Parts: sequence; structure tokens; C-alpha cells
Amino acid sequence: MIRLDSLHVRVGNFDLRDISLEVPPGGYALIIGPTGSGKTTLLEAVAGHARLQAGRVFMHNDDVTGLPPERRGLGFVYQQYHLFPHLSVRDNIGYGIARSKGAVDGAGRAQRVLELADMLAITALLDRPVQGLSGGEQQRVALARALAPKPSILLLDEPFAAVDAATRQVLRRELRGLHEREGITTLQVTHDFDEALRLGDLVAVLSEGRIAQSGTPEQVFRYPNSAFVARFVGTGNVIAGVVERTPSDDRELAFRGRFRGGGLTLDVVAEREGPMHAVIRPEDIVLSLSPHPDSARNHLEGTVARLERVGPITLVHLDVGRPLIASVTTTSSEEMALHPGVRVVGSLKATAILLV
Amino acid sequence: MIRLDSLHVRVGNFDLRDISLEVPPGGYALIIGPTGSGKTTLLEAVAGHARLQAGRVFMHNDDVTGLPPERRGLGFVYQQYHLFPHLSVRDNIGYGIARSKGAVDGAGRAQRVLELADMLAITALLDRPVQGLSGGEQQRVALARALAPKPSILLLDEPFAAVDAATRQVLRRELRGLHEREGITTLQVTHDFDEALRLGDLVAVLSEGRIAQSGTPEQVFRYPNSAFVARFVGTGNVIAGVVERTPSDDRELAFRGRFRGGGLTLDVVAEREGPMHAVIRPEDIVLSLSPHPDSARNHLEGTVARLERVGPITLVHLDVGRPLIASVTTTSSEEMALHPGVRVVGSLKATAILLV
Amino acid sequence: MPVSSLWSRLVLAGLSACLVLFVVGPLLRLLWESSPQSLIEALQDSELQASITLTVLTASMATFLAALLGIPLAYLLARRPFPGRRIVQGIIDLPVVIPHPVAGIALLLFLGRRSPVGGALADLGLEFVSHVPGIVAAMLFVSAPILVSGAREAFRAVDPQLERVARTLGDTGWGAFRRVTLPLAGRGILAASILAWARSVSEFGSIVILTYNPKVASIYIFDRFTAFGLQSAIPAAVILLLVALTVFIMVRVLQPQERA
Amino acid sequence: MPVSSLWSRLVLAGLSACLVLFVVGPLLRLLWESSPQSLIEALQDSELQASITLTVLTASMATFLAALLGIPLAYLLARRPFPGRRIVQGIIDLPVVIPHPVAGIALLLFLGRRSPVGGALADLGLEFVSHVPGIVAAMLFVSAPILVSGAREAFRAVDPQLERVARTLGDTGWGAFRRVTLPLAGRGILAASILAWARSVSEFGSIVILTYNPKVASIYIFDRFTAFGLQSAIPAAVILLLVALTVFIMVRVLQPQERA
Repeated sequence: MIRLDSLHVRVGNFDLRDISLEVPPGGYALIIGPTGSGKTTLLEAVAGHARLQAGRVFMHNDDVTGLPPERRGLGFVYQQYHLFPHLSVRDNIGYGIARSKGAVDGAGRAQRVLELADMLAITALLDRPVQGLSGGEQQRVALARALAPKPSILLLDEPFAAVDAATRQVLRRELRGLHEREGITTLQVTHDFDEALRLGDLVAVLSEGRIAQSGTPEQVFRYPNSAFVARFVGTGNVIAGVVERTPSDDRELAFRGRFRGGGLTLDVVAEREGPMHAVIRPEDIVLSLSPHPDSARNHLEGTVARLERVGPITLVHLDVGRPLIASVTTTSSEEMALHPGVRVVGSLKATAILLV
Repeated sequence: MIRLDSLHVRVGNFDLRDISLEVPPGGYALIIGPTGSGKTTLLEAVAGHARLQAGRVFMHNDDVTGLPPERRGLGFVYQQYHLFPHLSVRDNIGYGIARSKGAVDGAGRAQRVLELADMLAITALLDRPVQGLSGGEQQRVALARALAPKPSILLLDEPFAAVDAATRQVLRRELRGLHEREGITTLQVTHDFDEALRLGDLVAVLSEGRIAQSGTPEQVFRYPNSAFVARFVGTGNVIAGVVERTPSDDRELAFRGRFRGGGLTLDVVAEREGPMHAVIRPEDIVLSLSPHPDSARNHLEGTVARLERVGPITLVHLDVGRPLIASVTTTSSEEMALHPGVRVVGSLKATAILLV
Repeated sequence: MPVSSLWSRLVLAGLSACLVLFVVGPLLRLLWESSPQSLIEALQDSELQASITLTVLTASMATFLAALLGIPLAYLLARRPFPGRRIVQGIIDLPVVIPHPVAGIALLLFLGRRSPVGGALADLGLEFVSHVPGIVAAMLFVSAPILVSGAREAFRAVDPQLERVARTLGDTGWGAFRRVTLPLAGRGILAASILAWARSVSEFGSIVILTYNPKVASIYIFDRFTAFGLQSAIPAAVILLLVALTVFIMVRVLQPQERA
Repeated sequence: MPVSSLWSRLVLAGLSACLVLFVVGPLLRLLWESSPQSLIEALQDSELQASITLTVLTASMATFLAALLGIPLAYLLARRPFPGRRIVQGIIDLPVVIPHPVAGIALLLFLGRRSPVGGALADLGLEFVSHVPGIVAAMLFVSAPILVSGAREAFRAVDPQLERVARTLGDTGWGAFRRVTLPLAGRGILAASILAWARSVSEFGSIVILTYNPKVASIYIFDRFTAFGLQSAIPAAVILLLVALTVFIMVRVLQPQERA
């Protein structure tokens, strides 16, 4: 378990403020945010490398705020791996074992190294120097090294940034499997929301040194609480505008209203009036070639500007006075013979429009 | 137009061999391949920075093989941008104009810089030094600088590698738009097949210094010609095995046969016998909760190992004796109440199995 | 921070402070010994004036030659892999480890009338031993490695890809060098030149053997010291120290801010 | 490659070759002047033997002190941002630009009996002027900057993140330094120490002022030269040159392979 309690960290003239977060025992949490949002600084604060201005860090209910990194019992995998260049793969992996609390003898150490090498499929590399290793191999060695002293907490700083896409997928799968087998509480940093969707139980979106939103990846993706989060996690179309109450419908907590913005007027269900952003997920827009009656409250007429096929899904870039992205299965796209210039109608339920 | 004719380039002890490729005028071609496959070396050979062991380079039907880079009339955007650190944004963009063939006067040069800055939305940065720019801003300046002398050919080396995912999407869209407006023949290098799917008219997959396959992104994705390409572009499940002819069906070019491998036996349509790989796209596997008769020839029983939700699609990791990935819409996944442990049947048409 | 590190920090800081004090102490002490009056008086001494003028001129000449020959070499060493590069690099760094009187003797043998090189040059009217060119030669010998290694590092600090970029933008190889690499390496090369100039001014051991007269400043100080004793050498020593300090501060200002 | 670049390459190579020949010529000439016999004879001269022994011992002592005080300072300069770091860095580099006789005079003033520091040390029985400790002090003054800057660069070349990694693996700060940073910086520090040792051996201008007798090798050579002329100084000069070359080759072998 990791609990961060109102952390405030200053590095140079960058501040990380009001960071509170709890990762349950055995949980897998991801911190995501754009470059410069303070993700790495946050990990370093958890590891004990960065000095806290305020706040406390708990691990398994122990307050470790004042402890140096070596007494926090955690493993840290750095973005650039940082293998020890003067040691072989074997000695890199074994480095932390000799210094771990339940001091292990030479045989026990060798045993643990072999066990990890086997688990991560790097047994053949053990006697190699670390210089010639590929990105994926280095990644595995760094992971084995961090896991060797059996830490109860694992910190990962963009562990897949330096490997190519194909290797990344394999490693991601392995890491998730490893996490489940070893039951380590894991905190990972990434700038890629896809990774959060695939890996995490819990995600916190960092923006300019503060947590903009946290929750399960699903929650954050479906119900972003701000235009920033919606854009960052790629929920879909984000339109700035104003919500007005429909005169006939009032006195209720949620009311039917009208959203005007980006050249569009949309029927919405709102909880308050005033300037807001409308977030529309591409898959909530139903496309048809001609207007026909259905239960959806909003019908947007426009033309197809461009098609973007991403595997089984096709993103349809619409021009409805402003750009709007809808998604359909590639099969439907082919059946409807969509191509640039075709006029279509996008239908959208009032309840599918998220106002933030 | 760019035409490469049997290039052979040697850098250190790495060889790039038999590279033949033609990008039509105004076309957008992508070279993809894993790290170390020689992508950057290929671009440098096209630019004239690398010495050729053999082969010829043509641009617009002119043989430029013997010309130095400055006389090839091309723009090159480097992976790390490499802006000139001693010049302002304005002078970086203007650098190439003064030296371009149709020598422009000072006013014409200033005009062109403004035009490009406007197009790429960096007018506000013109008088800034390049040091404080963000990755995305540097990317735009590098692009403007390369475009300023109006090259007829643009070379891009992983132009989106150093920016975060959100910026990458915006830049990708802009670059494609720019390409269409300016009609420049473009050759881009990437390690990300997604990028090829979104941007390219033509894609060439590079493996260990040779072109493993080239064609439209669709072709390569749907019909990879080898297990390497199938794995690299992420077509889907790749299974090694052996094809046998079904005794009853022979004397034809394509015959019904049987593929055995990875613990599975599949009905296939093959063109030859012997050791091959079966490539199965996740979306070609139809999942149902109980076996029921349909026209598909292959029915694989197994259990759901894990669900991986990627936006509107859910990848279902199956265990059918060996791991197999199927994809369904998230809606279907919810309707079927898929979760780890559920027993399912995957149906698969014989014609949907690609043998390579 | 753990408690133990406080103790280790004190030890580190203490040892370091000893060294800093040992370097700065003698210099402060020397400055302390002089008064503005004594410096002004010393500066009016025509012999000291002549020796300072001679030092400045010969050091400038040596630096010019070192730059003319050394900047091309530095560029080759930084950028072009050629056979024997490591050997050339080694040769050019050699003078740093050669005892100064040994360098003087070697130069005396090489440039003296009896050597083929020295003889040929003497026939052209260029005499080294006990002449001003001897001073320049000695200074060049000891200062060239400083200029070359500084300029080499300055060139290395410029990303070679930038020249390639310039070429795809229409520059020839020379144009790319002149408009990109040279401006970017300029400050570093200037700093290295100033350092080489200072090294020339500071040289003593080889000049004393090659050309005792006319006297450069360091020889003048040594001469005063041996002929008239410590006190009589102090004002000139302070003046030379001040020159060295000025140059040093200039170099520091020119050099790029250090990494943290 | 365009044709123009061939011409520019020739100019570059020609200028560079001049400088390389100017450095290597005098040294070859000096080696040429000696014969194995003359060297063996010279080595049997007890005075030369004594001066070489003295040189080796004092240079080793100076290097030991420079390492003891300088390695901690180098680590602080490379790794810990402390107030005034740039000034300390400047002070430690100063001796490079100070004319050697000026350094000698400054040390004489600082360590002489009449100065507070020198007086106090003399009362403890440590006399510098015209004594062996004076040689060590002069050598330390000129060689410490070389050791510090070499060791500083060696520390800088070690990624500081590696120490952080070691600490997350259970090492204390000192443990991480000892098991990671020191092994990785070791070769660079050793090379810097050897270079500092060579610089100590090469020193002449400040020692000649501080401690003429007993004579270190460079003073012995100078003494022979002034008293008996060039020929009589050559064998000792060759021996010292060979020592310098040996050291130099050792340093080259130790230093990490250069970047291309």
C-alpha cells in the first residue's frame, strides 16, 4: 500500500502541490500527464530522492517520510533503465539482493537471480556485459534488478518509452502478468493514456503539478471532469460553449438545457448553467446517410472530410460547421460507402453529451 | 518523385541492401521497421549524406546519385529537430531561403517566413530563441525550416518520436493536411505502424537492411507476406505450423488443406504445403457463448483469460490450448458479459486464415 | 537525508577547503605585499616596461600562430576520422608533460644554427637562439596543445548533425562550417586562445634556456630575484599576477555556463 | 563529395601537419642527440641519480596530497551544487595561468619563515624554503588543478542517476559512491593522477625560486646547461623526456577511448 498525503515538492521553480493518492495493497496505479506535469518528480518524492516541502508518505501504514531511499524497501525502474555499466547482467540483477534486509547467502542470491532471469526470459544474457543489450533486453534486466530484493512496492518511470511499439506490447503484457503473480503494489508513470487503459486499476491525471482527476481508467475516460482531462485522455470531441436552462424545465438538480458553442446548438442534460465544455465521444455519434426519425435529440448534418482507419474501427472526420470526429466499425463504413464529400447526419442523445 | 534503384549502403558493419522503391509525385510513403533495421540510414542515403556502395537515386527522373545534399533540392526534418541554437526561430526558418536556387530578396524571404509561420501557427514564436521551445513547437519550426526553400521532396525521420501522444495526434493531422496542400513528395521513417496506417499512401517494411514488404498500408496490414511483417504491423495472431493437403481436394492452385501448429488444427485454404505461419486477425474471430452451427469451418473452444478494453473495442485474450486474441466491440463484450474464466467458442472461416 | 551523511560531508568539505586555501593563500599573500605606489613605481621602470611589452607581443604572436595552425587541426581531430588520428592527438598533447627545461633544450637543438631546420631558417634571416623568435617558438610549443584541445572540445560540442541540416538547406560544406559550426564553436575557441595566450605569458623554463635576453616578464622577475633578492621581484610579480587574473576572468566569462 | 572539398581538405591537412611537425621535431631531435651509452653513463652519475630519486619522491608525495585533498573537492564540484561553487572552481584552476616564477615568489612569501603560516609550520619543524617540502609545495600548487579537473570530469561522466538506483536497491549514500561511482570514475581519476604526477615532474619555474638545492631533475638539467653548456645537459634531458613519454603513454592507455 502507498498513501500520499498532501505532498508538496519543489524542484527548481516547479511545484508539485496537494498530491493525495492511495494505492491499495497489490494495486496497480498509473500517473499520467503531459511532459512537464511533474510525473517523474512525483515518483522521486515517493522513492525518497526528492525533499518534501510538506506532506507525508506512507507505505503499508508506516510513515516513511523521513526515511532515505535505501530504507523504504521499494524497487524503482527508471525510464532509461540505468543499468550499472561496470557490472554484468547477473551482477546487475544481484546488486540489491546482498543489501536487502533478510540478508541472503551467496547460494540464495544466485538462486534468486536465476529465478528472475527465467521469469523474464533473459537467462541467456546473464554473463553478458550490459552494453550490447537491446532496449527490450535492458528493460527486462532493469525490471529483474528492481524485483530481485523482493520489494513490496514497485515504481516505474515510463518503462516502455525507449522500446519500439512491438516490444512495448509484449513487455506491457509481461509486466501486467508479473504484477498479478507477485502481487506488488505498483505505481507507474506514463504519458500514454492507452497504457493506463490497458494496465491500471487506478489512474491519476497530473496537470501542472496537481492531480486533475483520479479514478479507475474507465471512469476517467468516460467521465473526464475537465476539458484538459478530456483532451488528454482522448475521450473525443471537446467543444467550448455556454449552457442555458430550457425555460420549461426547472427546479430539478439535473435539467434539460441547451448548449451553444463552436457553431453548434445541442440539447443537453445539465446540472448547472454558464460557460462549460461539451465532451462527445466519437462512438456516441450514430451516422446515417439521410435524416430519419429516432429517439436521439440532436441531429447534426455535415459532410465527411476524411476517413482514418485504425484497424477494425474507422474514425470519420466530419465537417458540421466545425470539425467533429465520429467512429464507426470499418464494416459499417464500407457498407455505407463513406468517403470524403458524402453528406451524412450524425445523431447524438442528449444524455451522451458530458458537460464539464 | 523519388526512385531508389537497388541501393546498397554500408555504415560501419551494417548493410542496407537491394533497396528499390518508387514514391510517385506528390505521394506520401512511409518506411517502417524496428530499431536497427536501417531506416535512418536509408533516409540519409536519399539525402546524399551517406555514400552508396551501389545503386542509383532518382528525383523527378534526374539521377542525383552523384550530387551533394545541397544540390538535391529536398527538405529533411530530423528526429531531434536539430534547430540551429545560435539563431532565432525566424532565422532558423529563413536559413534555407537565401540559399535556394531562385534566389529571393530580403522582402521575399521575410514574406515566405511569415507565410510558413502562419500556416504552422508559430507566428508568436518568431522572435524567440529556439532554446525555450516545447517539443511540439520545435517540431513545427523544424518543419517550417525544411519547407521554406520550397523543396519538391520532404524527408521526415520519426518526426513525432519526441513529442507526447496528444501533441503527436495534432501534428500528424497537420502534417497530412500540409502534405495535401503543398503536394510535396514525402518519405517518412517511423517505427509505428499506426502512423503508417494514418498517414501513408505507400509503406515499406524494413527488416535487417532489406525491404521485407511494400504496398499500401491496407495491403500490408491485411496480407503480410511473412510472420515478421505480420507480427511487426500487429495484424494479429501468428502461429507457426505445417500445412497439409486434404486428400480429397487436389489439382488446383488453391486447395483446401489442414494447418497444424501451436496445438491447433485448422481448416485452411492454401497454395502450397509445408512449414508456414498462420496469421489470424482478431476481428475475424467471431465469439459466441455456446457452439452453434454456422458456415465457419473452424470452431475453437476455450476460456477468456483477460479482457483489454481499448476505447470502443475490447481485445479478448483467449486460452484455446494456446493464447489467441479476438476482438469484439465493447458493447458486444458487455452484452455477452465476458469476463475472465467464461467459456466461449471462437468461429473462424477457413478463408480468413492467411498463410505466409 | 540520513544523519551519517552530515559527517561525511564535513570530511569532504574540510579536505576540499585545505586545497582551496593552499592555492588562494599564496596569491593573496603576494597581493598583500604590494602597494599601489610600489606597482606604479615598478611600472615606470623602463626595463620592466620593455619586458612586459615584449611578453605581450611574443605571446600574441605565438597565440596567432597556434590559432592559425591549431584550429584546422582541432577541427580535423574533432570531426574527421583519419588514420593515425589518435597518434596525432597524442603528439599534440605531449608538451604538457615535458619538463620545461627539457623542452627548451629540445627546441635549442631543433632550431639552433647547427640543426638542418634551424640552419635553413637562419640562412633566411630567422634566428631563434637568443633572439625574439626563440621566445615565440618556446611559447608556441607549450601553448599550442592548450589551444588545440580547447578548440577541439568546442568543435565537438557542436552537434555534427547541424552541418548536415545546413547542407539539406542548400549550404555547401564550407558554407555550413562558416555559418553554423564556427559561430557555435566561436566562444569556446576564443576562450581556448586566451588560455593559450596566458600559458605563453606564464612560460619560463624553456624560454630561460632558449632566449634569456631580451627578457620576457617571467625571466625579468627571475632575474630580479636572483640579482637583487625577493623584495625587488615582488612588484613585477604582482603585475604579472594581475595580468594573469584578468585574462583568467575573461576566459571564465567566455566559457559556457557549466553543467550542474 | 563535391570537388571543392578536396582543396579545402589539403589546406586543413597542410596547416595541421606544420603544427604536428613543430611539436614532434624538437623531441625527435633531442632523442637523436643521445646514444644508449651516453644515457647509461649519465645514469651512473650519482648527482643525477639523486636528483631523479628526489624528483620521483617529491612528485609522488605531491600527487598523493593532491589526490587526498583534490578527489573530495572534485566530487563536490561535480555533484553538489553549493553556494560559491563557480568561485571555488575558478580558484582551483588559477595556477594554470600564473607564470611559474610568480607562483614561486607567492609560495615563498606564503611559506617563508616570515609569514604567519610558514612561521607556524617552521616552529613545527616543517621548513619549506630551500628544503624538500618546498619542492612538494611547488609541485602541489601547479599539479593540483590538473588532478582536480580530471577527477571532476571523471565524476561528471558517471550518470548521477546510477547512485540513485543503487540507493533504491538498498545502498547508503556512501555505499552507492563506493560500489558505483568510484569504480566507474576510477580509470579517469587514475589518469588524472598520473598526469598530475607528470606535471609535478615537469615543474621548474617555481621550484627554482623556492628550493634550488637539493636539485630536482629539471633544475639539475638547467644547472648543467648554465654551468657546463648544452652537450652536458642532453643526457639528463633525454632521460627526463623518456620518463615523461612513458607516463604519457600510460595515461593514454588508461583514458577511455575517445568519441569519434
